[in-house]
Amino acid sequence: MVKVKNLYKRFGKVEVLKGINLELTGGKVSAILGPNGSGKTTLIKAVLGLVIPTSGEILVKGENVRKSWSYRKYIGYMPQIAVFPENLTLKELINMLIDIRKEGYNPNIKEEIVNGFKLEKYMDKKLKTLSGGTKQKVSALITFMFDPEIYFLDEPTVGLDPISSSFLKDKIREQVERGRLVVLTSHIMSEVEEIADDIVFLLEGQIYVQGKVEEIIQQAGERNLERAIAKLMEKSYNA
Amino acid sequence: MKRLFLLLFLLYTAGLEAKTITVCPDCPINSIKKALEQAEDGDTILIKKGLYREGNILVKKSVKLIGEGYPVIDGEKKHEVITVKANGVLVKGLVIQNSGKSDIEDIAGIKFFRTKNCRIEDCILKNNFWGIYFAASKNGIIKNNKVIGPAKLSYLKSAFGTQIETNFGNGIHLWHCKDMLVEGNHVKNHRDGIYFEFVKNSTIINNLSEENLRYGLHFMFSHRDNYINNTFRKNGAGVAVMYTKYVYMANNRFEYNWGAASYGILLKEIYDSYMFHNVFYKNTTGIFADNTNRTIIEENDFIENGWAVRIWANSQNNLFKHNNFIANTFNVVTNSFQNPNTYTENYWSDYKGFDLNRDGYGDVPYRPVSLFGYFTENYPQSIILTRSFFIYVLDLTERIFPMLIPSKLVDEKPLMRKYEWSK
Amino acid sequence: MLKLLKYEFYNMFRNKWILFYFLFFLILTSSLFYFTKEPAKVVATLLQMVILVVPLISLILGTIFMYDSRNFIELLLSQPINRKSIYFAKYLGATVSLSAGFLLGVLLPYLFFLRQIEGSAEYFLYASLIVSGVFMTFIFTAFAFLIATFFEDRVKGFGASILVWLYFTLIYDGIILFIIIYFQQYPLEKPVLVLSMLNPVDIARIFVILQLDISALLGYTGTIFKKFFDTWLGMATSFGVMVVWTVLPLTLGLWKFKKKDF
Amino acid sequence: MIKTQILKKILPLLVAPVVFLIGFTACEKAVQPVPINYGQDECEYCRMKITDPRYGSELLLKTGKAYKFDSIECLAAYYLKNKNNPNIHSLWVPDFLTKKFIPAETAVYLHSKDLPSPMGLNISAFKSKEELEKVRQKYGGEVLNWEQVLQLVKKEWLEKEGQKTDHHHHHHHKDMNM
Repeated sequence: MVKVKNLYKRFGKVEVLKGINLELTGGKVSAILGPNGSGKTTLIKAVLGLVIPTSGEILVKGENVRKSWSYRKYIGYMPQIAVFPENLTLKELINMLIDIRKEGYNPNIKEEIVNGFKLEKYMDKKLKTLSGGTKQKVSALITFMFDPEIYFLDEPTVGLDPISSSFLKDKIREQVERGRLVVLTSHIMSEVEEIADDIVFLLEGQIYVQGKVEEIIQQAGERNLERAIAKLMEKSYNA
Repeated sequence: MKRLFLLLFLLYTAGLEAKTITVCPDCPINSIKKALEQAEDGDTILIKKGLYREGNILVKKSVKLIGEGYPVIDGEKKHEVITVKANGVLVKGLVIQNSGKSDIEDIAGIKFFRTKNCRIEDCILKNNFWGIYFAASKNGIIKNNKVIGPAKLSYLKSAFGTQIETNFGNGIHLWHCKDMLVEGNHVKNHRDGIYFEFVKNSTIINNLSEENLRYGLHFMFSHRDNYINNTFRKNGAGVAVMYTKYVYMANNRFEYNWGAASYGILLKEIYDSYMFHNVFYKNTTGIFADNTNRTIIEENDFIENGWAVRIWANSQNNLFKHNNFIANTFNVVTNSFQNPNTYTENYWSDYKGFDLNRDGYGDVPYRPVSLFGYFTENYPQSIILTRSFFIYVLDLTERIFPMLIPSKLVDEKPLMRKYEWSK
Repeated sequence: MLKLLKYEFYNMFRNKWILFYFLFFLILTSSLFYFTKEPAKVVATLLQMVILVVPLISLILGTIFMYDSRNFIELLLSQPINRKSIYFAKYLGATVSLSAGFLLGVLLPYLFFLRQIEGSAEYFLYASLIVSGVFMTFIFTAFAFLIATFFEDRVKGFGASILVWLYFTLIYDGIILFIIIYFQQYPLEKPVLVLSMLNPVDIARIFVILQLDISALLGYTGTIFKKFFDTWLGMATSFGVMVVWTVLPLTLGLWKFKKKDF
Repeated sequence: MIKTQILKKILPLLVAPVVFLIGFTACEKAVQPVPINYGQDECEYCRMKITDPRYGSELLLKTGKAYKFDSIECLAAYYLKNKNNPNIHSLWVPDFLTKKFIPAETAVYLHSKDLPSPMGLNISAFKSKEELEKVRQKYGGEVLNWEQVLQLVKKEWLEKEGQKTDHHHHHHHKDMNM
């Protein structure tokens, strides 16, 4: 569903992405991992069109993303930190997004998530009054309610209580079973291990290791993903 | 008793000699010209109500032309209506209208040429090229006339960049005269309301001169004249006095001379003069002094003018004392770093100092000149920056760190209260 | 875009800054009318607000709005909307709200006091003050958006805003004065006219002043300006310049916005 | 370092209007007399409004700047006081009959006490001797060239101005015999 060909991105003097080639297909949760500054977020933002690549090509469902914006109707994006217009109410925000997006909006999913996160009581509250966790829930809601084919989730469970966190993870798995593609980043390796199928490990703007979760743990000869990743990173530091 | 007899006798004989000739449209003598032919020196020509169209009426005898019920003498826009070339002529109670107009000649409603002891009283002059015109005359009196010309101020409004009619004459025009009295007249819609050129020892009193195209009062080379209790209002350019010595101006009002290049009064090359108890109200410039010297300006009011006083550095040894400067945009501007004049004991409404010792004078000197004022005087185009933030900053900087403004241009004893002079 | 704009307005009209801005003009204008019943005098004072406060507030609030909504813009950008729509919606949301704050603040007291006015109601004068103020808002909000798009760093952004403000309200006129003094032996009537016509703040200032009493003080120079404004060409030119100063920073900002990485 | 960078960016903004101005003046047409706005323009010398088209005169600088005068005597006086200015380009006076500008040096002048000019020196300009004679038949007076006009103004005005510090000297304009 998402194809990245020879992608380069430079911010001023710093080259953040150095020739990324990647193909992600539906029915899987792919986790993009890597140390800080390795280019995870930049890669996701490039696919979303938030960052404009220096060179290379990105195809989403066969459509080149450069100069196009309509392909984003296939994508749901949950940013790391959710910030909303502070003077709108939650209801207005939802209506606004439905207004401008329409396509794929599924009221059933919306209901399900509103109930799951217990968001009903915030509907008429101004967004600036919401707590960080609640904002995160809102962010998930507006991502899932459009039932997109591709999900980009940047640290989706940060700030969520265990109940909400499990609920969200269930939802993620549910999407994958429906053949959707979920791309996520996370610092919680146990979480990645729990829900991800594939891992793309980025290092200094390049793909260092890529593969299934179990394979990577096996290759590293470690007990779990966290240790496997730690080993990978250590190796790279010494290299 | 003896004296009384003598007087009666004299009156009787005078009555015998001086006859009265009556003119009216239906009388045997139905024209003024005919009457003049029959008249002798000292006679009275009584003109009854009616319309008289006689071309140019030339008066060469010492007669009295007296109108009854305001007869109308009409020049049919072709002629000078009345020309007087004799001494001791009295003209009274006439309407004189529609003189001719010329590009090169000064055609007047009534012109006195080389006369002595002539008077014009209670006449109405309408639509004449020049109104009342005295040339090379002495001891004349112009009193209680109404002189209304054809020059409307509104001509000026559309004047810019297009050719407009500017060929108008003056209302009361005196040229090379001496010992004259201009009293109680009302002049309107001429080029200059009252104009003096080479007129000496004369007095202008109690006149109203308004809405004239150029100046309400204009005089040049006219020494030792008095201007008292006149009002000059809404004239295109205000009042201009030039090249003259020993001018006495008191109790006049200069008001609403509010146009792009208007003055309350323009003083150009004026020497040893005195301005006292005048009021300058709502003029673009109150006094504009160019090369004015040894003149005393005392106890005048400058109220709500654009510039109260514009004084150029070639004006020296003048004294400004006990004047009230109230709510003017600029109080004093000058084009120099020097200050050859004296400002003392004036009241400045925007003075912000205190009077701690309660002597009636502010404790710190007042500086009436702003830096922007200096710029506008030297580089007139800079006026376009009026109300610009830049100008506020500039003036503020100059007040804190004075550099350009003449440091001696100060009123050392600014009054704390308005100076009260009785009107 | 219109849908987006609708919610921008929802958001903006509840913004406390906009409310303060409106109240500021409302209270100021009301008290001016309370003390003098002459619209011309009120306009003379408000003019200073229009050429100083309106640009400054438009710049500052414009940059604040843009910086504050950065993350939300990110969210919007991940939706199927093009960048142009987002930029315009944001711009119009900010600029129309600010204009409305100014316009209502200045207009309501005028209408309220209209019956008590002494002398001329000065409709045209008041209208030109309001139009000038609205233009100032459009122009300087466009600059604010341009600046906020160009500079990632807030501090730099505010610095640039202040600089733009100083340039148009202060430095530019300083340059004009310098030119008038330095080139005094040249026929400067036209150049000074053209130079002033290139600065929107000067256009607004001169245009309003020419209709006030003090225009008589502008003398010969003022007459030239007055004559210029009296022609259709003059009106069209000054209007055109205002539009250009709105469109120029707006397009430049949009151009940068389209290429910007979030 | 940062300061010079900022300066580099701001400098064009500061210079732009000046450069623009120079470009503007460079494109200006050849130097020629500017029409006088009668009733509006002010005399550069005597500060009076210019109202009479028979006498409105002009001095042009090489830069194209025009100084306007309400009378020929004012133009002459201004010129006498400023003739060292290397920027002076030309002097123009109006032909008395057609009111069109002619160069001051080539005009012929009538000095007649019965043809008063705005500032009292009674000087009128004509484009040719024939034209002048037409008017002189009516008013009389003497014929002058430009040099003589300058001499007259110098004698009648400028030399007497120098005496202003003298308190009681006799006034300097000859009165007509009465």
